[in-house]
Amino acid sequence: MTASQTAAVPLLETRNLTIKFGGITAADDVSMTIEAGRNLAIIGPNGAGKTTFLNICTGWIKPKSGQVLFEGRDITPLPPRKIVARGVARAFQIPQLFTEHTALENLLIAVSAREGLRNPLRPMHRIRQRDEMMALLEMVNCADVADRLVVELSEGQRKLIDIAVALALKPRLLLMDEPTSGVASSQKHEVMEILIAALAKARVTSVFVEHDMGIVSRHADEVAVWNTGRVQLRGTPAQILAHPDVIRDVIGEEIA
Amino acid sequence: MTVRSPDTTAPHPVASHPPTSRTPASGRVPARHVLTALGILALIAVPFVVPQLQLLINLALAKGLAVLGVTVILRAGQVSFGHALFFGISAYAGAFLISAWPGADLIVVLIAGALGAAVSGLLVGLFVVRYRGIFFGMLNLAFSMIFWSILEKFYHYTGGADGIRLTRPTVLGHELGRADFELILFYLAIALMVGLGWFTLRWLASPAGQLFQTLKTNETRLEYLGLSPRRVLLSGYVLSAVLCGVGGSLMGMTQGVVTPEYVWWVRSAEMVFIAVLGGAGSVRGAFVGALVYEIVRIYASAFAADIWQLLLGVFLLVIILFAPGGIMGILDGLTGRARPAGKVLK
Amino acid sequence: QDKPEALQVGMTTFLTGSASVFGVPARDAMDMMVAELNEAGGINGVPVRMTYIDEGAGAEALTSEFRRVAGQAEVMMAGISSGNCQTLAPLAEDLQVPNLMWDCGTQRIFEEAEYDYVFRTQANATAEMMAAVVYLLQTKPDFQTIAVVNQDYAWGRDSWDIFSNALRVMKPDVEIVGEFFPKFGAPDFSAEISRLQALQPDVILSTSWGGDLDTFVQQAFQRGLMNSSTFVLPLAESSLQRLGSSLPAGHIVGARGDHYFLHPERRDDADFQAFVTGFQEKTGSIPIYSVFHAAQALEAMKAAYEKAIADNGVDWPTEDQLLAAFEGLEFQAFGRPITLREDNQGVEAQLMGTSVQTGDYPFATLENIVIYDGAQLLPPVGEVSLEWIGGLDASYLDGVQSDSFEN
Amino acid sequence: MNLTLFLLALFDGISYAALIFIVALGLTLIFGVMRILNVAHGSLYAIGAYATASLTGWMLSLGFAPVLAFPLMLVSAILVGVLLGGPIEWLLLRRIYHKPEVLQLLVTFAVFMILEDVQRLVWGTQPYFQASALQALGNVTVLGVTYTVYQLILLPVLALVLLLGLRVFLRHTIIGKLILATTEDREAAQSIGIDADRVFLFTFIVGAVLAGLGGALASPTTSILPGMGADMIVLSFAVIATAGLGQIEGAAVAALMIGLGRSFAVYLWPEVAVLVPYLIMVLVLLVRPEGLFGSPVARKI
Amino acid sequence: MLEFRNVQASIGIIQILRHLDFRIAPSETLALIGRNGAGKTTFLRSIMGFTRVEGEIHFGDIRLDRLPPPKRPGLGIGYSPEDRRLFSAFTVEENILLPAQAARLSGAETRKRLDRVYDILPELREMAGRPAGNVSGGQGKMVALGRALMSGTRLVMLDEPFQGLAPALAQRYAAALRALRDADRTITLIITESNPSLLRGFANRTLVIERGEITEGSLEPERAHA
Ligand SMILES: Nc1ncnc2c1ncn2[C@@H]1O[C@H](COP(=O)(O)OP(=O)(O)OP(=O)(O)O)[C@@H](O)[C@H]1O
Ligand SMILES: Nc1ncnc2c1ncn2[C@@H]1O[C@H](COP(=O)(O)OP(=O)(O)OP(=O)(O)O)[C@@H](O)[C@H]1O
Ligand SMILES: [Mg+2]
Ligand SMILES: [Mg+2]
Repeated sequence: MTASQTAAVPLLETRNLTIKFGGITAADDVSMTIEAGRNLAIIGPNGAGKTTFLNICTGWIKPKSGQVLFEGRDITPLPPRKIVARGVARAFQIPQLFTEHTALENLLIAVSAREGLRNPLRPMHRIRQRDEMMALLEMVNCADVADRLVVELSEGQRKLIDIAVALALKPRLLLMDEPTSGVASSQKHEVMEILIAALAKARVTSVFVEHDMGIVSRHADEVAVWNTGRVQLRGTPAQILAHPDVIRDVIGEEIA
Repeated sequence: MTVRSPDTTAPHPVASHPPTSRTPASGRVPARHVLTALGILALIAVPFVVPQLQLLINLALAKGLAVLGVTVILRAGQVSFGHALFFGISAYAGAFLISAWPGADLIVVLIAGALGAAVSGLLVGLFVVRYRGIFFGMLNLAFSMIFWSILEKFYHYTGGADGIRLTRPTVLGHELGRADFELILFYLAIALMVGLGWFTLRWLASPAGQLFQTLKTNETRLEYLGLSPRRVLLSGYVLSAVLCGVGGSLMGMTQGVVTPEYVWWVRSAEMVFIAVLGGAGSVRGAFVGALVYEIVRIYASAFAADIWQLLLGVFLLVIILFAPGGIMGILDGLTGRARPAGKVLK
Repeated sequence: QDKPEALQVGMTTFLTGSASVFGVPARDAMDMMVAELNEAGGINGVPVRMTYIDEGAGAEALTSEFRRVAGQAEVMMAGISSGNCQTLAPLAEDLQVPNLMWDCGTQRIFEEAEYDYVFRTQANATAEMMAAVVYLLQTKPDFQTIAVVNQDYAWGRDSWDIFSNALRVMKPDVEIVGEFFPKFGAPDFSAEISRLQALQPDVILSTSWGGDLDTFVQQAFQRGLMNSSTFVLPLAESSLQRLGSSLPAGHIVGARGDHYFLHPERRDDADFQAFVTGFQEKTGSIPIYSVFHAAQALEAMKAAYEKAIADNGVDWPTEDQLLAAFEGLEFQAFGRPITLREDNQGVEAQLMGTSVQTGDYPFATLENIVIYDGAQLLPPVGEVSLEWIGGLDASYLDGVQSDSFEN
Repeated sequence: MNLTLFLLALFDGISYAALIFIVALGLTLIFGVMRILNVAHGSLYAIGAYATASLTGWMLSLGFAPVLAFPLMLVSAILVGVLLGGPIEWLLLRRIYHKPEVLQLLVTFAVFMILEDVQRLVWGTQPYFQASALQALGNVTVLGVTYTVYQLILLPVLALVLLLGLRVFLRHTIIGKLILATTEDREAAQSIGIDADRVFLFTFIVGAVLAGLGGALASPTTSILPGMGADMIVLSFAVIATAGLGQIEGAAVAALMIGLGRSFAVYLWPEVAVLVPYLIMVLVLLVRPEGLFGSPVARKI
Repeated sequence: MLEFRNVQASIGIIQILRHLDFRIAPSETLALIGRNGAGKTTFLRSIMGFTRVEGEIHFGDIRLDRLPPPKRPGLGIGYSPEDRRLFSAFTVEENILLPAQAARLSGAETRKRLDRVYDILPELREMAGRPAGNVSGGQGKMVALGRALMSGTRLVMLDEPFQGLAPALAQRYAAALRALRDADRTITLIITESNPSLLRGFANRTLVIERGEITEGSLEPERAHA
């Protein structure tokens, strides 16, 4: 694949996605393109349809109409696992972890799934990637709880590990749903800093939903604003965060 | 829209018994390995030391293999009330083989049984892996009861409730008398226990086995790791069917007869019962549980024939209420390998 | 051989599960009889010690217990369920322990293999069904249609096979209008009864027993089915007392042998009366066929020991001497005498009768009793039942020896 | 099959369905609220039947009229619920709610084993039969076939009353709502002031009363003997799984399907009558994986 | 109002709260801050009775630690858990009403409290009829908050109530809660929050929890860190 082609085809593209739940429109003609190598932040009021957008992009929910293209190919009908196999990973608003495994095991399992390790006689604990996974835990500030069962961890710790699991899949596109909510403010900037740097290094494109405008302004290359299922605005953080509608609906006068 | 499987909705997933063998790679041999080796040696000595227990232990080991199958499924957080199905299918496969080909070899009978279990495990599995929780349990029950009814109904072929006699198979071409044959079966059972038990332990600790065990806690994440939860469940399901099947074949040859009782639901429930008694999810526990269960049951039914069920029930209650880790939990407690208490929650 | 301190006997019987309706009374009777026997000095001075094994505890427990007990016992008695007999008979043969099949009915065992250590001290399914067919054809020769309601397991199926095949050769014009095999332990026969009411068969056969039979008869009675059809109930002797007034007059009742607490030939005998009263006092119920079968097994054992002792002039027989004594053994409990054929199958008379409510008892008793000689009800030694039946015809009916009694 | 036979099969199916529905109702209530598959339900059913037969027999021996058998059914059911159901929940189940579900299930299995032997110790092995309640109501003849009023009319009507009653209770009373809330999340329920322990105790007792009532109502139509509970429990499991978890209306429909399926099989294809419950269950779950009335679970991501 | 006397809590062998010894006066608003896993949630759960504690917890003149958990909301304690814990079988409004029904409040009182909830959280009114199982993450937080306000007449405990809320909304709610506290001086609020900026000018007392131990602190701890 040449450089010009990569530039021509957006990494992820959605065309006219629409979905309604009962009377609520959660996606209303959403057309988005996400270029490779960028960090896109999605902001918007609660219930605007941000999570729904991620759900559709990863095949968890099928849109009523519209299409999702990943690297130019239609992935709309695919189940999440097939989409994941193509290089999309996701961290969740509510962490999705194997609660009866330790933090480290969660990552080892993820990496086994990625590598398709099938030898029934080789213990997971001895796989090559162990150190790599420990490094990931280190990155999200959770190395100290590597050997604790997830069910014993606090909500914030789980969020961070959930992100690490997604990273363990070495995706090309990483979708994160409120990566820092529930993470203590003393930690979140540091974690995001390292995370974004690591993503840049590995050339991972990221889309993250976020309510913390500090994080958005610092780490996003672009911001999209969701409102009642629509993409209301899109632009650079500076433009968007100063927009009066955004200040009114999302950011709030006080902080602005 | 996609639907989440029912089992993962428990608001607070609660850790249960050993999720993984998190044995720290330390230099000295853990007490558990020493005990296991001693236990196996003790079993090997049985025919010479306490020959009257040989049959009992042989049956218990056969059952232990089946319980191991149920244990595997338990590790995925699922309970099957129909695994006796594979126990029975395999035993009947052996019986049909022997009646069609008298004097078939022991190994051939065993392989035929395991194959039968594997194939039926795959077929039934393709269907039941779509379900979780009580649906999974009940569908397994339904399949076993359907098979049970077939065994009872087509009695011209299956011998109905009386079942089919298995004449003694040859062993590597030799026809043996009962005593020799039983001795061979006994050591075969031990060999299978060691071999399959070891394999299962390794499998459970391997990435494939660990993935299988994640079904217990979060299928959404599994899906988002790029895997199909159904396919993952199916792999373990077939393994469990084969384990049950090998147990069934052994049981059939030891008893010399197979009856529909092999697939009756109470037998499936009994397997779950033993699995928990031994220590839910514990590979060694499957065999320890089966041995203890059979011994308790024999002595209860011999010396308190009127109330053996009652005694067994009380025994089970005591274990669950006071030693929820099962017999293995007690043993581990004694050998100081108790889990960090943090893992027993709230 | 020296006399042992005690004669150890192991007996398998249902102590749990639904078949315990047979197993528990049999055990109670056995305890009673053994106590009497021991009081009277046992067998040649050796007291009998019983060990019971629960057939309801499952196949593994049963086989391992059987082996354990067989290791110490001189004689085993197994068992009630045909399935268990199929398992235990070859096991006893291998273990070389004499085993008396005291209650199980399957005809297959001696037809499919030869045994040196296994004997059956009662009849088998073939004899029992043949007696029922013959009695039906003799008392109700003109019926046109029949339906069957049997339990859905081997006994229900096998017995219907024998019955229907025999009917086909002896009365080919009979039409089978309905075959129902509700599941074993079914709690409700309403649908079958409605269907039968719509079908109106002349005769309804049911070889069910225990609670299944009770429920079926009660429900049929309540819904008037017993007024329109004649029931043939070859095992109903064991349910008479419980059915009470629900079994009206005019239906055919059998007893798996000549077992009846008012046995017309035996009821005036002192031993018989003592036994029946003793049993009633002990358990509150009249003795049923499994009780009589237990008595037969005990008598057979006693007779064999005594014969072996007498024949060989010893204090106590060796195992070989005992086995030899069983060959062609004749013994009697509370029915007619029984002999063991050369294939070790017992030849036992069969008693059939018609129900009647006399008012003497709060339940139905029998009238028009016929006792059939056992020998002709069985295929000759070496023949398989169904093939033998296939070769019969209506003339067979006349050849069966029988004695009739009014009640 | 002509119209007459069709109607006959229909009547039989309905009356049978009514009985299994009543038993399954208690099971599904307990399962729905407590997430416990109560294997001992079968024993409670059997004991309800035994108790009714004994009490009725005793009452008749004192010379009372047979219609008094009906109140005695209720008495037996309540005795079963309070004297057995209560202690089972209170002494055993309460201690293991935080443990894995399979342990809870096995506790009830252990209780089942214990109660099976207790029944035999108390009532012996001989079948009991006590049909005076059924005889008291007499027969009706429909299309030339005689039915008992008890089975044709009383049982279906009672089943309907229970169905509607329980539905209204759960959906439209405050206690019902609190029960439903506890069902979903025990701890969250406690955090808003619901006494989950009481709710569970109450539910279990009600479920046990329903089991006992099922047995009491079945007692005049069946012989009561050891092992009757084991058969009933498998059947009711099939009903509630077909229905969808904790679905009361679903249980009614599933019971009807199984009852009708069985009675039509008796007319059309008697060989499969035994298989009917399982076949129906497999077919239903094939088409609707959550059971007839089960609903997909709420979103969680 | 609320007093801790040498309270310790451990789950299994891991000790999570150590030597808690302090009082909260009525009308105080307490902010509890700390890193992830410091023990904030465990602290609130111990007041609700979901974590077993040693030591004494007094609420007014009642020994709270001796009271069975379901009796505690009846004292006027409302709790909004971090992970929402809504009842998905009910609608949003039914979820909010449940605490009142569990406490068997009169119709009028229920109405009054419901109105108060809707005044503070007007967005809930629009969602009232929707199944609680389907609302978005942030909306779920609002419902949990509303539900806590229903029973919380004396003590309201909110575990990260603004987590996942759009800042505009969070500010509004913070203001509304401030107003509530100002209007009703008998009410005590305890809020855990990992984003202390929202609590500025709101909490009149701040506790910092670190490895299960509590120290008085200020609302600017992360400045020191940065
Ligand atoms: N069930 C449990 N078993 C064992 N340890 C637990 C359990 N629950 C919590 N812990 C431990 O207790 C400590 C405190 O947890 P808690 O949830 O109270 O933290 P928190 O301050 O609320 O964190 P967060 O801001 O991430 O929500 C953590 O280290 C956690 O690992
Ligand atoms: N499975 C579903 N069924 C019904 N309604 C749904 C479902 N999923 C989402 N919704 C509704 O669609 C709307 C958008 O939800 P979504 O979760 O996408 O919001 P969000 O922007 O992520 O909000 P938040 O910031 O609070 O997480 C909400 O009103 C929600 O209630
Ligand atoms: Mg969201
Ligand atoms: Mg917390």
